[in-house]
Amino acid sequence: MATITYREAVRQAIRTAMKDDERVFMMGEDIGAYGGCFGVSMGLFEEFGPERIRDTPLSESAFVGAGIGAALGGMRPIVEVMTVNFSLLALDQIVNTAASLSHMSGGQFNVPVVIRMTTGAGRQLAAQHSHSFDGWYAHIPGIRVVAPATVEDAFGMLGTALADPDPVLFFEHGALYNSKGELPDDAGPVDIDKAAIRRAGKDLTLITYGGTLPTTLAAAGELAGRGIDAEVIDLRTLRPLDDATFVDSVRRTHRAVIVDEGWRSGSISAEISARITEQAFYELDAPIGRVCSKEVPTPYARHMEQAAIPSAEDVVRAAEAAMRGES
Amino acid sequence: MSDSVELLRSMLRVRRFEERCVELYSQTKIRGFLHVYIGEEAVATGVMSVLEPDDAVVATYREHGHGLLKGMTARKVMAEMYGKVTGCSRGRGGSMHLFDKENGFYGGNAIVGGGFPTAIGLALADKMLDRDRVTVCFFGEGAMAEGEWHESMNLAQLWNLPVLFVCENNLYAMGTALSRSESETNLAIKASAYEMPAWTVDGMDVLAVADAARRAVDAIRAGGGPHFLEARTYRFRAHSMFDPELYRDKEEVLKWRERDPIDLLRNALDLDDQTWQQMEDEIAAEVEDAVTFAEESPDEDVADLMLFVYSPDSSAAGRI
Amino acid sequence: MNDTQARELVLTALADVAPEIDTGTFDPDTSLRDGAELDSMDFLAYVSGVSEALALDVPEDDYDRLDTVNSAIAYVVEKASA
Amino acid sequence: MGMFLMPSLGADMDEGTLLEWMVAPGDEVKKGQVVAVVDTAKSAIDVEVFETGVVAELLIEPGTLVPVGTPLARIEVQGAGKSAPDAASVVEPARVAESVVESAPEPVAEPAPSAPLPHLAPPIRHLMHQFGLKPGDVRGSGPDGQITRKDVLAAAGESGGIAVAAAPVPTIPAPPAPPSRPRVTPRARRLAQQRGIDLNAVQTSGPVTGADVESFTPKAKTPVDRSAAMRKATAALMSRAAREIPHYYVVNTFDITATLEWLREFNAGRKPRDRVLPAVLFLRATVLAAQAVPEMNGTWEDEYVPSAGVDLGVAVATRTGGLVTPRIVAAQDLDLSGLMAHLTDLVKRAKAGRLKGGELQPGSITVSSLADNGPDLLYGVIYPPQVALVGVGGVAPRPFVVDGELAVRTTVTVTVSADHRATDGRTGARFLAALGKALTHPEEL
Repeated sequence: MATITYREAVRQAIRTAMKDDERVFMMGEDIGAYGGCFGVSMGLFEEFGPERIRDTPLSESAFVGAGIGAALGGMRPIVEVMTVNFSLLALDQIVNTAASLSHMSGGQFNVPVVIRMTTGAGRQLAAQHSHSFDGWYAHIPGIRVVAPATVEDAFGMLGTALADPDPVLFFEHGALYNSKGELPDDAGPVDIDKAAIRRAGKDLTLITYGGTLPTTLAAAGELAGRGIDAEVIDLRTLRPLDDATFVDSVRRTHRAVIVDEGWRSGSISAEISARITEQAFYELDAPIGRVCSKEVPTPYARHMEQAAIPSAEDVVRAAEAAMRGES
Repeated sequence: MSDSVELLRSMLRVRRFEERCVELYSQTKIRGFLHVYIGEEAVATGVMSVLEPDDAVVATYREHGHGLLKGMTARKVMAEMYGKVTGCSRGRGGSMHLFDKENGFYGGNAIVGGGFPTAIGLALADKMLDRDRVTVCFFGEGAMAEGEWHESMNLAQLWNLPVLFVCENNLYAMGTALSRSESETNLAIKASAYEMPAWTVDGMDVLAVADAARRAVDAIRAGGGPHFLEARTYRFRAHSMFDPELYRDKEEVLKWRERDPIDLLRNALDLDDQTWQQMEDEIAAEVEDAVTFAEESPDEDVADLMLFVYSPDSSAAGRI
Repeated sequence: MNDTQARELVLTALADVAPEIDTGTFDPDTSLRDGAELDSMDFLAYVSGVSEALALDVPEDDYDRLDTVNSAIAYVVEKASA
Repeated sequence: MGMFLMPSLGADMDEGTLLEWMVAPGDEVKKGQVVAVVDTAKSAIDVEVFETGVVAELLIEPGTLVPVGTPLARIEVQGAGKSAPDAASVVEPARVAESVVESAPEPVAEPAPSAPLPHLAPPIRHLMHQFGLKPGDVRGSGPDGQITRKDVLAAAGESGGIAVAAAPVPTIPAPPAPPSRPRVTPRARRLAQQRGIDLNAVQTSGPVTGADVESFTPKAKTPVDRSAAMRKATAALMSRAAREIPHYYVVNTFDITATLEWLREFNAGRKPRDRVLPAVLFLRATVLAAQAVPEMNGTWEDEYVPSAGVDLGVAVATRTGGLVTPRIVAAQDLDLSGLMAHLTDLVKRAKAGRLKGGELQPGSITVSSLADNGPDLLYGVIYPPQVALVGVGGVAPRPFVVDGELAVRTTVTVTVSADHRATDGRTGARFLAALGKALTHPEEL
């Protein structure tokens, strides 16, 4: 058992995958000589060389598309898009080629590519570098979207994603890189289909993923002190959504609050709320609450940014409202 | 049949197939958008003639000719345009999205410039796996205004990737003349800025195209890195079926028609009428057979709508 | 079967059909069908109750004898001892 | 003979206007030659012919708007060749062009919605009209683009079988906000319904939750006095009837001495619990009459809607002075004993206030009976939206003419109240006669 950071867990996962399979290689901006914008690929350039740790020019559409093409050509590429904010430049390749090719070609071409992106706000990077589009991408049929929130998932999900025959978008929230966790020495691949219950509870269900899991667990701790026993569910995968796990939980607790760093309108939290209403309407004793980022371009000033993104206090307030049967 | 006669037959086959598609479209048998290759046949025919069977091709939405020339049967292409399940993409792609894995045809793409990254990715895989294969990426001159072109040309040359860029310069990007969309209209000079060998060739002369393609492909296979080929050609019909062609005048069309690639080669070979007529009859039969096959083919079962959103063996199959 | 048992039987059958009747103050000699406003449906249910409690058939001709509490009690005592 | 049709020049082109003919009858035309100019939503486009031959006849005048697929001209195909324009010899094409001409119909008798379409047999054109489909919407899979029934259904199928016409879309002013309902959670509503708990009785500060319903113990068994609410409901219904329904009445008195005698024998062999009351005879007779005269058995919703079965509403006076009319659904399927058992159960639960939702839905005809020592005659008010009500007066010995002689017979007077919007006196009388016949012929009941 080793205590390592989330960042190291991802790095180890990449190293293990590249050692196990010749077809696996990584490309992205400044992942090689520079060691990765967030230091995830530090040391891999020296270990695997420029052919398999390929620095790319600042051409997101080209190198993401090239990753897709290489996957078609028989490789198992990992493409690092420095942050989800820059993935907007490669959206056409992801949606119109990666996600559509299998269905559109009548099943002839599948695209086994993994695209890793840092996501989320909270580090005063201002509007253009603080987006949370994980939920957006979960709108698109044909790709899988996973959001590892723990060290074990950060390590275990990458191997499973690389083995998947279809494109997998792998979101790492920037605020998690320094978080520490236990990783067993024989840790192996983990599933990317199921949500996980991170804290059992009977009064209400808190549903979240990725970077807002710590915030939600903190809120659950505070609620416990106030006599409210909250269950915390970590979605782990945003597409396909494991709605069975959170719907069963709501059947037991009859109340739900969803915590999602995306903007509320048209967000993944809206989709989760709709699925609960569709599948467990008659189990509800309160409107389904949602704690999302305020609908504003994320501001630079720290106090303003903190006011914009979901906080533990917001979650506690929403949970108490739910206990009162209000939204 | 000598190579040249084979080239003539290939061009004629594409020409007659496309003419029949125009007719079927006007009878509402084919729907959606339809972009035909009439007038430009020499480019794809010339390039394809120098490729090996497992070389890869990435094309655009004006792709029926490319698909046929890369080895797809007329039946599979026509059935796809009828939207039938026997089509090469089970009727899901239509005219702009033909695919054929066996023949290494990585599809049409309806996004202008959308195919560049796929092509250089395929070439990257070939390079990393030491595979002796060339990827050919066809595109129109309009695509050179897309960011993907600049990004892909740079990346291909930077990483010395085995890819041949073939620009089918038919002077009009839909309704926009070349001079109104490109600052530098000499496209080969434009491409050479990436330190990539770039040549211009008369796109109406199939032998010239074949010769240029041969030199480029041989160089690429020898590790010479990516090459750029600008083929100057002209589409005799509108951009698509619903285009009143207000942007060009009739005289220009007639002038280019005088250099119809099929007539040029036929006259050069001084082919006897009997061989020509036999070619016509064989092609007419093949086209009609394809139409009948498409007419009688079944539709895809609606129950299969969700099939292949994810790979059938994936744990995500059938889930949202 | 003595009077008190018979009274108990008749009043239980009556209460089952018309719970709002206060058997304590209700005049045992007034007609149930007129006084207590038992409609034919209620009266048949009351007769069935008595019949099942006695495990004896009550023919339609005897209905009149059950029309007041007292006459019903007499009828029950008579039938039970026969 | 080739038919030159209005071509489809774009995915969303349904029709086109012929602007100009570039050829005249008798002209030679070559495959691919521009023969006309057509105006479309985008602009004028040159249109070419796909066969080599001679123009036989121009069918459409310049300036006419026609749907895609409409024949514009007839072309005599030169030897029905389909090969290159300047080819000498000709090859027999897979389909013979002549067959198309024979199938062109003579001028169509019934009014065609647009110019006659040779490909559209009248039933096909009618079917397309039903689905609001234009020729351009349907892909003909038959020979020569013949549109078949399957094609129309498929095209309609694409729009889910329901014709989705691009009709102008109105903007409706928002209706006034409804009064806010008491705040009860979905779970609370479900539990209350499952446990038969009246939500009004559950008192809490905030919204009523499932937990509140689970922990709710109904107060003492004394029946909740709902007569006030019931009175309000009956008042509303009766005033609606008075407002909307023009009543007319037909009345008759029937000698039921023999029938009651028949009933005595019928009951003699049965235990009290299984005996049948006279009231059931009136129900059964009403059912038979309703089946005989269906115009009386249904509801009025701006027009008369007959009811499939006889859902018999039965007026039941509750002990607390209220009135409720639960219904017996499909009463026609019950014989006398079945009706009696059903009625007994219904009346018992009606009096205890435990009727099911379905039973309180309006029936198709109602019987209101005051037979137990009731008045001779009853003019009843119809229960909207029904169109008839059978009022049964008191059963008692009365003077009655039998074979010309005055005699004392047990009789009953039956009044039929009917809605003059739905039926006329003659129908009401026929219904009353059918009821009377059933009532006086017990063996038929």
